Amino acid sequence: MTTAFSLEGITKRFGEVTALDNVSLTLNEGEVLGLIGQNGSGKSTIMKVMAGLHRPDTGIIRVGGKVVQLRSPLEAAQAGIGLVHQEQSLITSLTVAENLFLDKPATSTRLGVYRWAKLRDRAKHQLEKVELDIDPFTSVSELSFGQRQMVELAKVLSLEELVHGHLVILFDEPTAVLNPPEIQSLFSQIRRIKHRSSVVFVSHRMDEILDISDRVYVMSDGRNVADRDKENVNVDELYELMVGKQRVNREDRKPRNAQIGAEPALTLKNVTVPGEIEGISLTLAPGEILGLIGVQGSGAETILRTVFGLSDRWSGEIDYFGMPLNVDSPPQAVDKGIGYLPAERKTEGMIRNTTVSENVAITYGWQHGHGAGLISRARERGLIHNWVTKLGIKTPSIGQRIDTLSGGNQQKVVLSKWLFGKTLKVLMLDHPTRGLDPGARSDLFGVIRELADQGLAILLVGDTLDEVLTLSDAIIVMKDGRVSARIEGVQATPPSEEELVKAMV
Amino acid sequence: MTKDTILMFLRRNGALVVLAIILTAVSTAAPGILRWRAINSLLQDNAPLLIMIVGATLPILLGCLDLSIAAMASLAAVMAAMLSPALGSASAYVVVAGAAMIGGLQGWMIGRLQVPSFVISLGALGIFKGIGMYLTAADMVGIAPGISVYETLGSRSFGISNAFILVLIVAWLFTLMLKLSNLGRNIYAFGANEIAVYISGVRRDMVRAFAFAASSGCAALGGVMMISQTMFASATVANSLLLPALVGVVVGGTAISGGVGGVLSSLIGGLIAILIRVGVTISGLPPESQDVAFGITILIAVALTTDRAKIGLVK
Amino acid sequence: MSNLIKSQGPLLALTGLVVIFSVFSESFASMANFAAVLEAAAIPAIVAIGLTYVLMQASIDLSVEGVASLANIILSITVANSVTTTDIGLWAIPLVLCAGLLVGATSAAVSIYVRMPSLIVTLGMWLTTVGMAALLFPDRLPQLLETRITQLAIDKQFGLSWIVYLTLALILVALWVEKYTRFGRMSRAIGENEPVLIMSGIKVNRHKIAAFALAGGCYALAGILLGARIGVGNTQSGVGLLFPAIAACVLGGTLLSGGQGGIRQSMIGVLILVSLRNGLIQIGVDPLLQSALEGAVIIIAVAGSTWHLRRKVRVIK
Amino acid sequence: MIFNKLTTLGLTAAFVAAASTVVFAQDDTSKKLYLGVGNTSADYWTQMIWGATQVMESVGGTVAVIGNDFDPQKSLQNIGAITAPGCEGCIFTWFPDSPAFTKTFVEKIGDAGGFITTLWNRAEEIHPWDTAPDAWIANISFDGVDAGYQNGMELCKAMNGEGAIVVLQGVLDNAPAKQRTMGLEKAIAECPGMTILDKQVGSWQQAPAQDIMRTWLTKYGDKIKGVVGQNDAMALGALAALREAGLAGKVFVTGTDGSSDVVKQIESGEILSTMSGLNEYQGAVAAALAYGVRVGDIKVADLTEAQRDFFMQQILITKANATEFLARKPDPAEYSYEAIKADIWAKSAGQIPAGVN
Repeated sequence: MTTAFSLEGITKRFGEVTALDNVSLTLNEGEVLGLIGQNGSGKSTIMKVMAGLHRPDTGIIRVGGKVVQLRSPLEAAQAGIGLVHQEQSLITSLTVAENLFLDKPATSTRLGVYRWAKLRDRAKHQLEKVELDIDPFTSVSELSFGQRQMVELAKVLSLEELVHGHLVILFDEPTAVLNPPEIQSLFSQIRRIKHRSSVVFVSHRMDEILDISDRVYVMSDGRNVADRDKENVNVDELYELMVGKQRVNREDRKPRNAQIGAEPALTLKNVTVPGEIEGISLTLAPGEILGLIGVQGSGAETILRTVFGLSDRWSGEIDYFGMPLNVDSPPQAVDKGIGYLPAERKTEGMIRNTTVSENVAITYGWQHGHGAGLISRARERGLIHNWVTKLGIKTPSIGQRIDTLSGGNQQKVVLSKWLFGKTLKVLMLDHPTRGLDPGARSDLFGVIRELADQGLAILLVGDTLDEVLTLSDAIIVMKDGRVSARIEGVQATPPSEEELVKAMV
Repeated sequence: MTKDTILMFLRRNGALVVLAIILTAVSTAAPGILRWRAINSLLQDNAPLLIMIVGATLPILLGCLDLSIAAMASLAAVMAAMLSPALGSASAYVVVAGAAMIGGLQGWMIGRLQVPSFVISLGALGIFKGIGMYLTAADMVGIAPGISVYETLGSRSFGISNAFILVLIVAWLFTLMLKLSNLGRNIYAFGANEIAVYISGVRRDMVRAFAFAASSGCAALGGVMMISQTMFASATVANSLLLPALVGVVVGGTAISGGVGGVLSSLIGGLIAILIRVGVTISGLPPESQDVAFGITILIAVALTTDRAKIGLVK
Repeated sequence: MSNLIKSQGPLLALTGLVVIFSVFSESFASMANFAAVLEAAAIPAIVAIGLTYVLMQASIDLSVEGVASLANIILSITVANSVTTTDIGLWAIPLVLCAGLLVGATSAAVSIYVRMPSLIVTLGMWLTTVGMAALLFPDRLPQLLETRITQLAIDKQFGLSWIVYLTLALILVALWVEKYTRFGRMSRAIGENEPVLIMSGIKVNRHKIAAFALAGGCYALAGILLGARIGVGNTQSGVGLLFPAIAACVLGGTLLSGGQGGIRQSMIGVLILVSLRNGLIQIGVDPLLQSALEGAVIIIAVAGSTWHLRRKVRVIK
Repeated sequence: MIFNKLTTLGLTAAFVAAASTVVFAQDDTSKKLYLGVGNTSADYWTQMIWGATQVMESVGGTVAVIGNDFDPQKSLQNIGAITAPGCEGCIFTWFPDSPAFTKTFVEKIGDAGGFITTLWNRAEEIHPWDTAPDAWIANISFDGVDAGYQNGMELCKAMNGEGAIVVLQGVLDNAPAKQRTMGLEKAIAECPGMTILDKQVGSWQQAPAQDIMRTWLTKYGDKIKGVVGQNDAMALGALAALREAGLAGKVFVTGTDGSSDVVKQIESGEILSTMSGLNEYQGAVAAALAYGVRVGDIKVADLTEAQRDFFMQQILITKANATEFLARKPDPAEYSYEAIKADIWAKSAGQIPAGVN
């Protein structure tokens, strides 16, 4: 086996934080390397160094044995290195074709002028590779979520034609927003391109890593702590190296003794949002955790957003503790005691450029104030400290800017906003563990269960089957905007994962 | 103090440092400027501008812009003068309250119609100007003599211009509001991420309505202060104040994109801009080059007062 | 129908205005008046073209009036004129255009490299260029004696001056640039999502400088054409160009938040504003109330044409 | 960080350098006239400034010209800047950009112990003898009513007393705009065959006036027999639109200001008339009054109301005197302080009557 790509002794510092500490990594031709690690362990940084987005402070990068400088993504692309982004990186106002070649040397323009016909042909070819049957001149804004992810992949795969040598394709948590069939389709793509590319694949999900990788590379605190061939992998050992403690899932699965209230807190009758959900009916009682699951676009999130007053047009009836719920906007929902943790943390959850404490206190801070709209930062501070400790939020101080925290800690801050008040009765969680590492995830699970035990009604849209199975008292499976199955007594008699998947797809 | 803490201080308080530098420069050139009477007279003259700067800060903290403030100040001046014979002192209060309501309506409409503040307030600018013109038939309106509010605003207490004292009081109230109230917290957060704040259950239409009510109310107050000096109002009396007001806010270090800055910084920014104007005028430069000097100095001042660490993408 | 409203709101607003004015005024819908509208729209349209690229990139440029006035003065003292002895003939045109490009590029460079918002940089540039125009102004109003320039306004082909034809040509070029060049395509993309473009290795700063430089060139051209029209060099000649131009872009749907709109939309915006001014005179509205009506129409037209975009989860600013 | 540091240092250095190089003559305040003008780039202003400069230079003084761009706020700031460091006995000749601010300006200069003569704008209710009377020496204007009237009558004559006219107004709340409209109305009262078809605001500017004129031509066509441009720029705008329609010289146009462009068109017959004030003379008299009072040659207490608030003479320029007007060259000797002081009110057109401001 020949080495396609290697990092030797890479160190990268951001201010006083050492993100990568003397990391070395080799990638063989035709190999899929699974990269795992907790949030903040340096996975994303290493990917960005490889993709030319960050320049290392020290260390050598070799491509095909030659030392190279990767000063920009463009240079990385010319060296045959492409990154499939974790966050979507498509420009929605441009066409699919333009997006495909956005980060490539300008072969479809001459002196800055587009040659549209040539662009179309080239784009068509790339889209065929990922079996996406759309007009290359469609604007990305018209595409569905899944389609966009495929365009993202095609964008990187178009390096195949561009670069003659061997390719290195980097996937930074590509599955975080995909549903199981889409993941399978992605994996088949990866297997297809293996013959002439090396792949680095980052995921939080151990099962996926084990499924697709030839070798597993574990990061912790900016260092490489393990490098194992797939055959020699000991899952428990990897978890231990990664999270520093034994795998927690077993304990999580321990059935919860739920105290579910008799009167429903929330009742939906025949709720319809045109084009998204149709005729949804469900009930949720205090103390209950109701899990909603479905593939992307199944409408589970829409239910939450409708209850929270975010849907622009909807019909049907929602009762709240026996009274009709007339909610047209989030402030009204919050007044009634409903909270919502959005899936899009960066755009909808956290308030960027502000401190942890302001993020926690934004909604309910006034409840701890002096009255008459005056707030008491002193009183808030004590309470915020409590939550920071309780949820294990890793932050130097509560005056820290939220942007500087890792994703998991940001999510915990956003969650504590809802726990901060005294009047919350219903909490809706939309993909609460998206992008969280196993440690943070199990912390969060504990908190959610505790909240339910205290009598909060919780409506949860889960990221994975495992998560929904672990937490929920009852599960509603969504498919194409309708309820396709409702399973009660999940804690006592858990349904099989196969059963759920069947209802989903 | 270590070098780092000094640099940190400079960055945090860029506006104050620049104010000190410019004050030093101007007073070196013309020592007379440091006399209390001179300072007082500058503050009195510029009180209308300063109060508008204070008010204009709030929409900018949200990331919005209120282009209607100058037209509102003119309209308020006209209305106050027209109402003064009938209402006496009450005319000032009625006008300021009315302006705050209209401003609130503007802010509320931005959310309801979902039309950017730039457009709404540009439209409002035209509407206020037209109404002012129509009411006065493009004529001047004198204010009825002997009305206590206007006389008070035009005079001094403890040797300080009452109008400037009012500016300080309003700025101080807004600063307290921004620091201590839930509304203030919401205003800063709104500027940082409107959607997240909305999903956190904040009444964004009310926050916006308040900010615009404050800016319109302050503008009207500026108009009232202006006529308490001039004793005459016309439909264009304050129209030229829009750009100086925005310049003042920005020189103070408040980011146009929202979420960063404060009322006191804006006030300092306003003073910087005024002192630059003074410096340029007394510098003895020919009149043709004064605008160039003013423009370039303002740019340098902004470059120094902007805390870039807090601003993401610069547009 | 609803689709039509969604995609063509500003166009419908324009049509609505034209219909209303045609009903209430006999003379509005005449060939001569349409020609008058086009003549009045020509120079604002040129300014709006330059501004559109800047706005698409989510920046703003306030230096319009200063640059146009400066261009007008430079032109009037370098061609044959009644005051100075300099006469470089038509070379004055490239000279003036270059001055505009340079001012625009300077604004952009300061904004990018000193990291200051374009709003404030161009505000400073506005003051500075106004001052430079005053500096360059000779003692007396220079009259343009270069007939090849003044003929642009006077010479008529099919009832329209060369200024209108020049503007139409420029619009076509601008439309082509918008659709077929990397600069044009990237401009809107920069407004939508600048970080991604930077990550993709697009030279965003170059496109920004290009947009501001082109905008400066457009304002300079407007200054030249103003000179052709008024026949003198006047330091106040650019006054009144800025707000109508921004309003026109916004009316057409070029949002200040960037990533939206385009040349076609901005041109419709210009036509809406100019027809409105013309129509209000035609139907004899009290001049005192004209600005109020204009203001109301701006709000209503933008609200109406973006009504379908209303979403609860939407940043408005 | 580094950047901030460097620029802070750099700017400090620059300011200190600038501050130390600018030398401020704190000598005889009577020798420096602060002349506040709209701008410096129009015939009227350069002529007025020239007149004031002749007077000051004849006594060995200087003129500091301050351009305010017609912005009263800028005026206020500039006056504040001049008076702030101390200005006992400073002399000013100022154009108050808006009549609403005249009172503030003169009181301010009075407070500072200075003297001021104002040009053009004052509010109807205030006069030099009742507002800061020791500081505000005089207000010198041109009779806008007369300008409007004479141009109107000239138009009436040219149209043989019959026909419709359109009016391009200046910025509506400016006194000259209102006065010129009043004068025109007076002319119409004497010439009832002349009727106003439409009035629009051209804001004193050429390009908007051209657009409005074009619109009028489509609306009224050949009904328009005459155009009143309330200043020369708007008259030129109207003329440009008329040229486009091939109507130049057929429709009569009047202006006001006496700018050389318009006078040349009068010579060629495309414009009917314009009114020119004695602009150099206005500047000279304003400067001489301010200086004279300052040095004690003139006692404010001795002046009558008619000597403190008066119109300067103006001349109507028509084809008959256009060539002569263009050829005139003011003689500096006639504008020395001594020459002006000898008979300050020689060219006064009388006290400003009530009701025109």
